[in-house]
Amino acid sequence: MWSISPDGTGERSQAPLLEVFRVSKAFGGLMALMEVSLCVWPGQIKGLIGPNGAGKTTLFNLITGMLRPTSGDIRFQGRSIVGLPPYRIATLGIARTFQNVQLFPGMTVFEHVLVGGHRHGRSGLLGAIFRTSRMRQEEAEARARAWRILERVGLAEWADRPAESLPLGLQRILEIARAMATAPRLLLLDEPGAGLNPAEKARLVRLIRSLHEEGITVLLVEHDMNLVMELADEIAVLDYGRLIAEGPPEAIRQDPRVIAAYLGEEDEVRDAARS
Amino acid sequence: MRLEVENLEVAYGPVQALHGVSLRVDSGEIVTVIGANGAGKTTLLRAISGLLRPKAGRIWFDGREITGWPPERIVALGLVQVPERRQLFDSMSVEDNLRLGAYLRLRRGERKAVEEDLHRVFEIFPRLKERRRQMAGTLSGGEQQMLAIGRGWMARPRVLLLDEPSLGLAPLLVQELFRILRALREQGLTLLLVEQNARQALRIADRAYVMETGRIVREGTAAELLADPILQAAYLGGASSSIPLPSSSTEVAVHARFTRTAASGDAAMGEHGHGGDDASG
Amino acid sequence: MIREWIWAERIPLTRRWGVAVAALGLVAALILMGQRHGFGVLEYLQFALDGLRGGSIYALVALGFVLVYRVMGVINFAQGAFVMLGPMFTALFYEQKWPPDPGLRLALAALLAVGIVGALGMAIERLTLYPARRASPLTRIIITVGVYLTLQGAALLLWGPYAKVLPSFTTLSLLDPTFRFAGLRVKAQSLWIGGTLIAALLSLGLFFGRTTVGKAMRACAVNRLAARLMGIPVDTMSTLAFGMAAALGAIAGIVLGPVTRVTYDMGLELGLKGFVAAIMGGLVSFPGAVLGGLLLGALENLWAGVTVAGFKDLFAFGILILVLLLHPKGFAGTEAEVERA
Amino acid sequence: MNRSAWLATAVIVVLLAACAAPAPTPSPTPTSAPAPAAPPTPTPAPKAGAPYKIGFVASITGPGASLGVPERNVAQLVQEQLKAQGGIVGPDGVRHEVQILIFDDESKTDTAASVARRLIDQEGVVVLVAGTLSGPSLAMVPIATEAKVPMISMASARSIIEDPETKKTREWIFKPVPENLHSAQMQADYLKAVGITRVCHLYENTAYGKDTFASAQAIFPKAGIEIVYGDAFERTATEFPQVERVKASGCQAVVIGSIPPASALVNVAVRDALPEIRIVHGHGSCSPDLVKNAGAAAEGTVMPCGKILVADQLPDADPTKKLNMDFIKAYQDFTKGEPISTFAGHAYDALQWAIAALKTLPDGLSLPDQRAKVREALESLRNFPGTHGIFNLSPQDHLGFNYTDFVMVTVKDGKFQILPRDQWK
Amino acid sequence: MRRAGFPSNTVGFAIGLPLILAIGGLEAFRPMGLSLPALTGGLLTLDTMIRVGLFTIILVGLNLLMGYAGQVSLGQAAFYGMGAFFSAILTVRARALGIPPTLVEAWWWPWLVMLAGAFLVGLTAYGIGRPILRLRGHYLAMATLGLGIVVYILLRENLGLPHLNLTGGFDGIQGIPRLRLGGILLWPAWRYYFLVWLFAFGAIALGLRVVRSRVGRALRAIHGSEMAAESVGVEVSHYKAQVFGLSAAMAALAGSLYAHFQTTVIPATFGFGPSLELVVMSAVGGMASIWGAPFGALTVLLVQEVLRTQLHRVIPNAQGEFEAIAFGLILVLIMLFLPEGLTTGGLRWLRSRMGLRPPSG
Repeated sequence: MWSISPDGTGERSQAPLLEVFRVSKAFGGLMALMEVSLCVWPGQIKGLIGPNGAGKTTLFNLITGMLRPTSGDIRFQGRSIVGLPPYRIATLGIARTFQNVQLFPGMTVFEHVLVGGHRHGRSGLLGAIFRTSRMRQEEAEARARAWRILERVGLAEWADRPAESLPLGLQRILEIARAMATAPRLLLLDEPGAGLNPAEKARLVRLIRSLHEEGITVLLVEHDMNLVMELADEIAVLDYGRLIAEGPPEAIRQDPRVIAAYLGEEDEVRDAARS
Repeated sequence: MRLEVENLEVAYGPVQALHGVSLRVDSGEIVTVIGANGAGKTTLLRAISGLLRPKAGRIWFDGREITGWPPERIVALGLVQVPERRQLFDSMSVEDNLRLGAYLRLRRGERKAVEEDLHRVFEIFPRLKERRRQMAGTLSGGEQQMLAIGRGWMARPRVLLLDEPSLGLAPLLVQELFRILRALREQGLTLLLVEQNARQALRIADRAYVMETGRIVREGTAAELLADPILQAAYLGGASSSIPLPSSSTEVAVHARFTRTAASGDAAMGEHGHGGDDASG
Repeated sequence: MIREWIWAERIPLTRRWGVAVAALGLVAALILMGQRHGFGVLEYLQFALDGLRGGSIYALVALGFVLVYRVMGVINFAQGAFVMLGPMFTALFYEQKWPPDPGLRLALAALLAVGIVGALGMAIERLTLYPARRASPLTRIIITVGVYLTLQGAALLLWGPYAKVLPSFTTLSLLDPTFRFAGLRVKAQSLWIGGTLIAALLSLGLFFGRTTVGKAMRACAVNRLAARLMGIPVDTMSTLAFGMAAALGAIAGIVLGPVTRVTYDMGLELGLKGFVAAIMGGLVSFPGAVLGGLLLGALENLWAGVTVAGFKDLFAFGILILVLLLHPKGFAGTEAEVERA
Repeated sequence: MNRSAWLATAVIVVLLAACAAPAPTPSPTPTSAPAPAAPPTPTPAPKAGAPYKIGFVASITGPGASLGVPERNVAQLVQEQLKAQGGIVGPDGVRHEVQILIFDDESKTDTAASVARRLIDQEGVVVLVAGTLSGPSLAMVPIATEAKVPMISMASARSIIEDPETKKTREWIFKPVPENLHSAQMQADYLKAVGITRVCHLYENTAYGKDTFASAQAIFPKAGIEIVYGDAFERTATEFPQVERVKASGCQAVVIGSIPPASALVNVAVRDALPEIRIVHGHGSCSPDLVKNAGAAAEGTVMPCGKILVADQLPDADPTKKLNMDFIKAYQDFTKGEPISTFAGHAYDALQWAIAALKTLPDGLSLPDQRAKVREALESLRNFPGTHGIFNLSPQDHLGFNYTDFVMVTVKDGKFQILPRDQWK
Repeated sequence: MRRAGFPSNTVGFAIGLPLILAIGGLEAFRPMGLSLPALTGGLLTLDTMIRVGLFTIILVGLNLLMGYAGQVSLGQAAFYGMGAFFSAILTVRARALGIPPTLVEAWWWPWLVMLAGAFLVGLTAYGIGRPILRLRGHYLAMATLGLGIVVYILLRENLGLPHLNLTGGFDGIQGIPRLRLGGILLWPAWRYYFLVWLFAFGAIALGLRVVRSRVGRALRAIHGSEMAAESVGVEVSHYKAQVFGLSAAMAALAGSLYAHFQTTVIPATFGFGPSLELVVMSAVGGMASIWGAPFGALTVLLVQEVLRTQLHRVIPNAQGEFEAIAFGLILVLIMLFLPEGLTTGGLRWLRSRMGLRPPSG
């Protein structure tokens, strides 16, 4: 069994939800990721940090099937997902948001969440053409589900607005709502706090917390150290496409390699840690 | 020399984005505009640069009214913007990006002066010199931001408008960025800075404006606003500090690390590749 | 956008094999079918050589597409009309009595025609594409289609449906001298065409690579917003680029004139082949477009030589689809630029 | 701006509706037209009957324009001539105005069909002179047939007047245009006379070109001539790799089945590679455009042509000479000096057929009867002189052309010259 | 569903259906000598209205493909032609192909061929669509353009099998039988008109249903961001190929109807020009709207008719040349002033005239 048990995090009773095993990715001659291995355990909020260009988003793209690793394996619930198309991986229960918000222009907030629930439906083109009763029932269920999610994230009053008319903060929330609608086991959030002000960030933190309480596992890329430290129970640090540290937030704060690569001088970090 | 905005109103179709905004920037100042997403900060900068035509209100620069001027005339006066998300010419070399920053000067025939300025930019940003022949799109996030600032600087601006320069930068790079902004001011440049990262911005600014839903709701010196408890709650993220600026003693070390981080260069492809299409949105 | 790119990256290896297999299959088919007719190396070379002439024209037309596409992001269906208008105007002026020296008259006529078509191109851009600069790419394409139809109709009205004749540049008559070497024949006009192509490529390369205006034009293509913020007058640049492309199209038509005959509806066919060449070259690269045009011309002619001529276009468009499926960048498009497509 | 455009359209619509309505009612005014030209009937002045309408459809735009535009010019010319003559006089002495309604089919089949339906259903034309190209003609064939309207096409394909599946003559469709079969027969006679047995055939990849090849395949072997190599080229081609294969095939002559400028370009290419070989064109090349576009390369080439091309060289005894000379003069006067083309001749013949048939109509027939009568009259045209020769129609033959009415023509010093049979060598 | 292009589809049907019925009834009975051309000053004929119906069927498919799924096709006439030739070959040449005459002569045979044609063409398009739709933007446009021309050449060149003479080469196939329903011949034209519009309204209803379904949402999501759509489990390549196939099947169906209407099919009718014309109709009507289909077809055909029949009254002696110029100009003007097409753009204009804010706020 090749799955790694990180030091200092105690015994794990369950199998890991996601295992990334010695994954490398080359773009042409450039190595974006080199032999990266990490695990995400069920019920975790795991942070993934690192300087710009460290390979965080590349790793997300590999996990969700949008890129194919040059070598290595990725397993979700014990099953290899390398080579599966992104939509298959999504139906297995991995949802994500995007660093540059990816909305569907021209569609309303409500419709975004409906599309998010796509995988729960079965009816295809014929169902649509002949309006089968099963299709109508399915549609009603999908709408009800979408409403519940909108109300939960607090976007219900925006339901009929075109998504692109929302402020960026709400757009990020909407992306999460859309991802939630797939009912994922694992949620990958790519810099959800970028461009948000503190009030908006606070709202974001509350939302992620409540998702976590529901049992959704979260893997989080974020530059805002306060946000990561506040949410994550474990942090992995990428630099130069390599995993340079992994562990609980306190350990990461003190890790000299991390400080050198990412955080800055020691006293400042302590300053940040005190908060 | 100063920039003055008077009762500016801007609308996107039927949606009003600015409701009578007034502000001024005096020579040699760093002025920052802070506020939530969608408050109208970017709209304000775009209107000043002539990208958007105001519905009402006036913009004065250097005693001249420039309301409704096309961007090229405004740039020619020395009012230059470094846009949000950098907006580089991704498929062109670093050097060409910088030269195009001086487009109007080159058209005026100031070839020699531009080449000299190019060398000065390379002195300030040695990484850029190393990568002068590389495509701008393949630079790392930090390098791209440096290039964007360098490109804006090549226009020999008198006022530089900066829109969210720290967006998407790792903490270490944010520090480096603000160090450079301060250095620019010391060279006599006037800065109007729009930032999400309010605390950082206020630390280097002289004065500041707070925007909410298209209006200026507060203004004052940076120190006043930093101390304001209401603002602390709304924009500064409580009493906690984010990563503070490095003291001068640590500067050398930081700089060394900045360049090292930036060296991950092309690996950034997956992470930072805002295409030119962003501009059309 | 970057996301577009991530996508296409999924199956690079199979593509490379696909390209290799397709190329090999093509060569094998050409040789096999040529065998049936007992062709030797000389015949193949002659086919290829003749094809290069047509290919040079495709390349010249393709350069115009690339120019407009790079700066404005539009596929310009009106390009074919400019290719037709160039020789039409030239023939019109050449038919005049002045100046009496025919060589001088031809040169003047050609210059004047290129100028007129260039100016017409700029005027058209100002009147049609400029007001629609915020419209979707498809809307803009349809506008260029409308422009094409209008120009073609106007040409028919002004000059009638009959073919016009331009004399060979070398002899100023319908006879064009043929050079022979090593058993191959080359027409003098082919050399004019080839020379024009090289000159056009070089001057475009210099213009975009060395001059400030050229670089600024590229910048408009890469990032319009940033270009405006640098003080580059992007709308003027678009107009200029469109005018340049129109003039380039006119030049292509003029050098082609003596080889074919000039008719009011010659633009569409040349335009379509020009697209294929431009796409083969990746749509954004000038050398790529030239390579695409030459390759298309040579292969197409080889193919027509060994099979039934009716399938010549079948081949050209079959190649187009194959190139797109196997190697959508063409052979010269850079990644960043293809993203814009 | 938009609104005013729509308003203008609306106004036009209303106006047209207003003026369209009274138009069909026959006005009595033409009765007063003086008729000093001694009418054949003893009545002092012919009575005026209802006007006849001829629907005229040509490809004025699109790929067929170089054929369709001269045809359209002829239609306008004939309309003027008819107006000047004050219409036509029926067998019962009643004078009828003739209107020629000219429409463009854009060289498109759909447009042709649509226009034909409009002319038949709405305008109530008695006869259609329709179709420059074979495609649009074929699209109009079923419409004319179903509506029982006689139609005279100006295109050359055999399938227009004869159903290719059943080989039956189409009841309602006629054409005065000689076919490639006729051309091929003439070519075969010529080739045989000069002792050639092995030929290459190059044809343009269009309906016309393919038909020349099919005709040659049908005719040549009977005359002992072998087609050793036949291939098509695109009309828009600038290179002709086929020439290499002509060279390799060792044929003694090249037959070109195409229309200028394409035929001229092939001519040049063949002449260039094989300076000595004999080149024979089809009748599609019978146009000054051949010489204009091929220059010296056209010298010495031969082709079977309609008489109109060399009308001035015809012996005075030829019954078509005067007709052709008159027509050419009228055409050039009308178009201010445009050179005559054989296609103009086809249009002229087609319209003369229609007019001749209309002249047989007694006054007072219903429209369907008029149409049926015109069809019968067309079928019984005998010894009818036209621009291309003498036509003898019958229920089996809706063309009635004898290939010997073609004249063999050669290019000498840039001019077309008759090449009489005794000079074939 | 809340903002599906047209404010109310009920309004569309409530106005459209009776209008179409009234026109058909008028032409069928010609009460008091009135007819459609007489009432419209000669602008509209039944022939035109049948063509509008045929194009509506194609355009609904094309709008689903281009306006909703965001995939441009410049080769749609190829599928139109495939349907037309499939019907033509299997009705006219069926006997020569060895199909028993009893089958061929049965009244339902052409209907069977029509359905089979639509199904097979749809299936083929799905197969072609899988690889081709990986391309996007201008590249996809060019690939479909190439596809259209390749199909056209194959039709023109007898599918490369000259000895079989299946498609009849340049001249195409003549003598396609009229359709009959049991013992009723669907001719004269007004009967066929009702049949065509029955299919056209069927197509519109189908289009509306697809748009408002889970599939339609997925298509629009693909239009917006393929990556995001795939990230929530939308099988992008499958849906794109599926809508491509659907649009092709609809075009093929229209092609079959065309063949039995015109009774002659000629390859040139299905070349590159007609493909472009379809895109123009789609854009003029409004791509992102199912109702744009009939409006686009009607507008373009009507403009052509007006130019053909009326232009010479404004400009004396104006003929084909002027028509071509005017059509080009009108096209440019429509695209300049109503770039979203007549339905979407027109509604927006109406709303702004009435002082209403667009729902997007």
